[in-house]
Amino acid sequence: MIKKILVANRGEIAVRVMRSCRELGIGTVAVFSDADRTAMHVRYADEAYNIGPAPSRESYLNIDNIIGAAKKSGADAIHPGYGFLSENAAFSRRCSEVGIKFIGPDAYAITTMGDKITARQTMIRSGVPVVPGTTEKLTDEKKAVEVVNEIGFPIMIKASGGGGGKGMRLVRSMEDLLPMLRMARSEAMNAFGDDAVYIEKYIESPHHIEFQILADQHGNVVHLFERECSIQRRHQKVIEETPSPLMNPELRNEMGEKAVAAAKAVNYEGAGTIEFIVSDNLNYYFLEMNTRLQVEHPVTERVVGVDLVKEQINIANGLALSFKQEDLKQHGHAIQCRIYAEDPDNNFMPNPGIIKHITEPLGLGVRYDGYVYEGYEIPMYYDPMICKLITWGQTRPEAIARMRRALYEYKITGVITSIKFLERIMDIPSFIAGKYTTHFIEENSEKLLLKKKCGTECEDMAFIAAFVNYMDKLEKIQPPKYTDALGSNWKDFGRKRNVLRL
Amino acid sequence: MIKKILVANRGEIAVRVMRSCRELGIGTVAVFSDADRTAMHVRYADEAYNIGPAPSRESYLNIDNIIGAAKKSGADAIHPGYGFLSENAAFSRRCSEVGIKFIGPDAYAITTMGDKITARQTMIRSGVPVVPGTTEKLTDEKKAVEVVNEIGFPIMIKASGGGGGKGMRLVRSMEDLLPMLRMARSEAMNAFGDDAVYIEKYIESPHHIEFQILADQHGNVVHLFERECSIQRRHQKVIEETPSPLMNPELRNEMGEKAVAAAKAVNYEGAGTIEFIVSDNLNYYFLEMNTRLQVEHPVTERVVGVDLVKEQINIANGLALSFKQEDLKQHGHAIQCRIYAEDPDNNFMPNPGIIKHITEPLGLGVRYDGYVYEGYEIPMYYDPMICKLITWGQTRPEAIARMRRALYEYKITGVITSIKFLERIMDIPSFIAGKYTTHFIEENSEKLLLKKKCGTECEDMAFIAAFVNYMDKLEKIQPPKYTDALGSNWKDFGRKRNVLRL
Amino acid sequence: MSYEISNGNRTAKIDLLNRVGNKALIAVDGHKYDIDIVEVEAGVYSILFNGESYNIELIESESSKKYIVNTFAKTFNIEVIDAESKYISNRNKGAGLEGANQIASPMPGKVVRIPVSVGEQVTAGQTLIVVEAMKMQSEFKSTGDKIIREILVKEGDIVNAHQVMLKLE
Amino acid sequence: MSYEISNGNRTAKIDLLNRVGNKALIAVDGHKYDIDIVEVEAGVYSILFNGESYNIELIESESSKKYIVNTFAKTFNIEVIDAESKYISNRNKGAGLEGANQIASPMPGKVVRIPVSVGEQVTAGQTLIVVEAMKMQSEFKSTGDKIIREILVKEGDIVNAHQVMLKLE
Repeated sequence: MIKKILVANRGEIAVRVMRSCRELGIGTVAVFSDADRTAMHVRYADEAYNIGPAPSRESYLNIDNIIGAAKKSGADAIHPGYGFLSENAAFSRRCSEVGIKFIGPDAYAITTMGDKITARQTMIRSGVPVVPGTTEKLTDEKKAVEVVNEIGFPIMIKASGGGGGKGMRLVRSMEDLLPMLRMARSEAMNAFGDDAVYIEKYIESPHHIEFQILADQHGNVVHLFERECSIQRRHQKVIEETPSPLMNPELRNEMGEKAVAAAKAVNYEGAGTIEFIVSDNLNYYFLEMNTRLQVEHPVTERVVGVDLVKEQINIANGLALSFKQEDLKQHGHAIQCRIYAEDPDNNFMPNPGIIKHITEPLGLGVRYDGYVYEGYEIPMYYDPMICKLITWGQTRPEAIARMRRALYEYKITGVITSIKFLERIMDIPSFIAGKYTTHFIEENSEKLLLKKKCGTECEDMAFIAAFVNYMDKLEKIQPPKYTDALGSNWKDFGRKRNVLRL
Repeated sequence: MIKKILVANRGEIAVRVMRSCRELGIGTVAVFSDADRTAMHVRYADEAYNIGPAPSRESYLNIDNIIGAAKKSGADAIHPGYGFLSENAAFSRRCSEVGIKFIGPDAYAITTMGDKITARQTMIRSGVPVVPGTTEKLTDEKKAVEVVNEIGFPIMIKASGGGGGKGMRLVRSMEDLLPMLRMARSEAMNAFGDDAVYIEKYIESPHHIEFQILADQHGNVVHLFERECSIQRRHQKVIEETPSPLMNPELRNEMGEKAVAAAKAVNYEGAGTIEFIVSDNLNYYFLEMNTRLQVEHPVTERVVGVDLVKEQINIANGLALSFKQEDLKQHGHAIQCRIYAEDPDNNFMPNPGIIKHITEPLGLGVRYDGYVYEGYEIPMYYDPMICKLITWGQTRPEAIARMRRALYEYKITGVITSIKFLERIMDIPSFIAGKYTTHFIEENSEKLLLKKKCGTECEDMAFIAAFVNYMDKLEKIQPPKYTDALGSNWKDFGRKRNVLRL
Repeated sequence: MSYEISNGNRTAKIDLLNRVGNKALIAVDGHKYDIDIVEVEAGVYSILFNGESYNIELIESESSKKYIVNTFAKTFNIEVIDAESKYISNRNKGAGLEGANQIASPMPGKVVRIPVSVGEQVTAGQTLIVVEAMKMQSEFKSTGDKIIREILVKEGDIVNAHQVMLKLE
Repeated sequence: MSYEISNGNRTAKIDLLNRVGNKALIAVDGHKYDIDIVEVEAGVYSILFNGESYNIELIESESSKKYIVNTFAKTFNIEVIDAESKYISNRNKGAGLEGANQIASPMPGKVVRIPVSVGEQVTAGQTLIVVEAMKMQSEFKSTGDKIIREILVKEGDIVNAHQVMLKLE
């Protein structure tokens, strides 16, 4: 059985994984770059090892250094979290070669699902519907025209080698097809070192709905229902929820079965996600499989009542799943907001910096998965996500009301965050009605920039606070006394009870 | 419908009530004593009014001042929280007289259940089992001897007018009866201004199990299952959980039905709790009814999925309960620890003071209901409870493991707390086995004082940290420069990015 | 003690008329506020006015006179204006806008590209410098037809928030 | 720089041998520790030693030399001993125990009862003063047969933590 796990990640996901390890009585090993000595995952872990300089490719993406730390610490397993090396087949293989259990699927599953065209072919063979389009890498422009003639416009050109919007082009007419195709291929080559692209029918009002699956080493595969992830900005998910407002029980069963089939097609092991694109009239198509834990996994955990990281570890230990499909039920509704250190009013420019003050939202039905603390400096080298904020309610309206409440009481200063942007989403009628597609943010961009009103009195209070603070600072310019200076190493707690005697 | 609620309380319960108000879109009014200007409930509320000096009887127990604040703010309802005026019949009546909705039962229910002997008589009439003993106030010593001859030793003498251990005596033999009776009556007179006592059979290995009920204004009453509250110290609950490890489905149904009958007997309205004493062989007896929300309500909220404060407000609004008994189910297991500002290694001496640093436990399955923040001074005038910490798990072992994890990551300095004492409880075999009675803490007192081992290396690290801090302080004794002095109003965030220019 | 205070859109006259403990009487553009104000945490103020409870968070920005102020509803950039600020402000008016002729990064980051050189003539909208932070690249463009006067950083440099990277004329 | 440091049960010699940035070489009773130490929050230290990650929280107690130190497993009362401390300690040894002849409240509270008066002869176990905090009353008793020398507070007074309330002899 696994006794010590190295978490090959940082930030909130590293802390989240370590929490489950601790609950299982498993030792935890953190790795950190030079920029992360003071990061919470280093403080939280039982052990911690430096794995290199700040840039990711020299530390969190450096397989040799991570394996080195694992050996040094005697860890018998590695949890990759998400991002970084979590979908890196070479890393999974390397772990296996050195006798350290990689908590996730083997290199075969990662590779198969990592290449979009191979994944599409595999899904077609397994009876999972895919978006109409090419099933092979497009190199021939004539072939492209043929495919488009068959499936009709609009179509989407996508890079075979990766995602994130790179190498993607929406084409609505024949005259744009070839120029767009060439641009997409050149962009794909720059981004992924591979100019292979493929063409898919473009779904006009798409919903992004994904299914969580768990697969053990004994061939048991279950799904843990869907997550609705259509609220996206630049192909990055912003808000996720479960159940999906679009879903019905029949469709859920059917898509769940297809998700299980997709996982079985690659002899999957561990936790994974099958992403589907769903049209307004409830046609669904396989989009891709993420062969790792997802950022949005907590909404599933809350509604289904399963700790997905514990399940990953149990599976890695060779245990059979402790539940069957029919044992799993959805209870209530959960919503997750991702909070980023970015400025929504300034084109979402990232905003690293020092956390001066933080008040976490707490209480009934609120889960806060974060990693920053007062005085912590968010480094500029990594992802700007500060935390995941999850609320649960008996009903969707209750979960929304609770999210509004949680966002209200979440205070963080020092860095600019997306909190107020998320608050505005909670007030948009189509979100409240649960009628939205992946175009939601685009379609509501004006409303999402409208700020709440702060009347003259509210504005005056802001003036007054700044003014009073300024006056107090002026008064303190006089050089402080000897004892005060000594005390300045400690926070000023308003009243000094203990006179320092030296 | 209620639009604005005044919360006639302070601390974590005031914040907890306001959270649900905010989710319902209801305005919140805080009241505060002179000692509480900086308390979180004042900061959290939409409005806040001072109601008098620090001592409770001049502020939080001052009915006139509270009603005055309610009128000034235009609040149309008052939530009393727990403690303070929550079980004060005069307050409930006064609210009703001035046309402000008291969120809780009417004066009749509070009075009937508040007097223990009247409550016993009412329960007997409603077919709810009570502990064998007197059904009338004892003033005649001969009557006492008669009753004891009938029910047999051991017996417990209790004060009719109140609880908290005052006026309580355990008697095991006839020769002690009369002396003990006289002492109990004199103590009851001092504590409650009433020397009425009663005698009950003493249950040797008692379990304290209570049922949460909800009753609307239309005669609908449901129970939300049990809470096990046997882990007590000096008659104060320390740890609560649900389901009770002692319970079985038949007993649960039966006791639930009796709890509903008890509430119906006083035309109850709102949330209430029927406390039972249960013997090892599963005989159960009515102990008392708490006509208010309980500190331990969150374990029920988590396992049953109901926001009890919202239900209280809905009931106060005259709404019918939105669920029936058969709609309610228990999902998983929840445990609550109460964290007190007290020193478990020094006879639990209370320890008010300034919170210097706090790291709340967070993540999956953890609810933290607190009110203190960094820099906040816990006043010496009120209850030492800092927060309620609740964990949930699919199973009881998971909930315990999660509580252990949460207590591990909960760091609070500046005041001494009971965190480490609670950690030790999580390791006691009889707690882990779920086999415990109200004598648990007494029986395990030695183990509960045993500290975890901190070997030489761990001890040396403690030395080193103190030493390094001391050396750093010595270095800073030199009077700081002009600009540093100006900056000292702000926390020192390790690196000063902004040079001050004045 | 009378100051001016501005949030960009509005400049108000502010006077501290009285202050004893938490209680203060402050006039904003002549409107008197009888308030109870406490700094409950470093940089966080609780204000009670007419029963209303306000939480206001301050972050000092470029100088000790400039604040980012969070109210529940809105975030403001507020500046306290004293004699010195007025002098600087007047001088800048005479000399043309100081801010428009320099490029500063609003956040810490790494300079990844400087596609211009000193003395070069640039046009409005032309990219002058690219800074990367948190896996995102931000391009800073010229606001008009100008000449690069000075380049204060080089590719690969780490810059702090508000650090001036380029000067134009 | 060599000091003594004590946690009540054990007194150790402690030396800072080297310190550059986060890295320090410190000897405790001659045992050398090559550590990485950072104050991550005010009063909270993260120490890495041999890969192990320690979180240590300090609270200054009665003086700048005395700390309450929380490790994961245990809480210590630690005192840094310098020449001055040694002098005081030696002087007190000569004069009898200073601590035993005065009563200080460990926590802030309100004096509710003082059942003794100056000059009174008291016996071991006799209640000298009762302090209330957080709805709980704590009785402070005499540790031996003594005489009340001085009473520094009166009933109804609010006392701070560690404030001396009564002196005996």
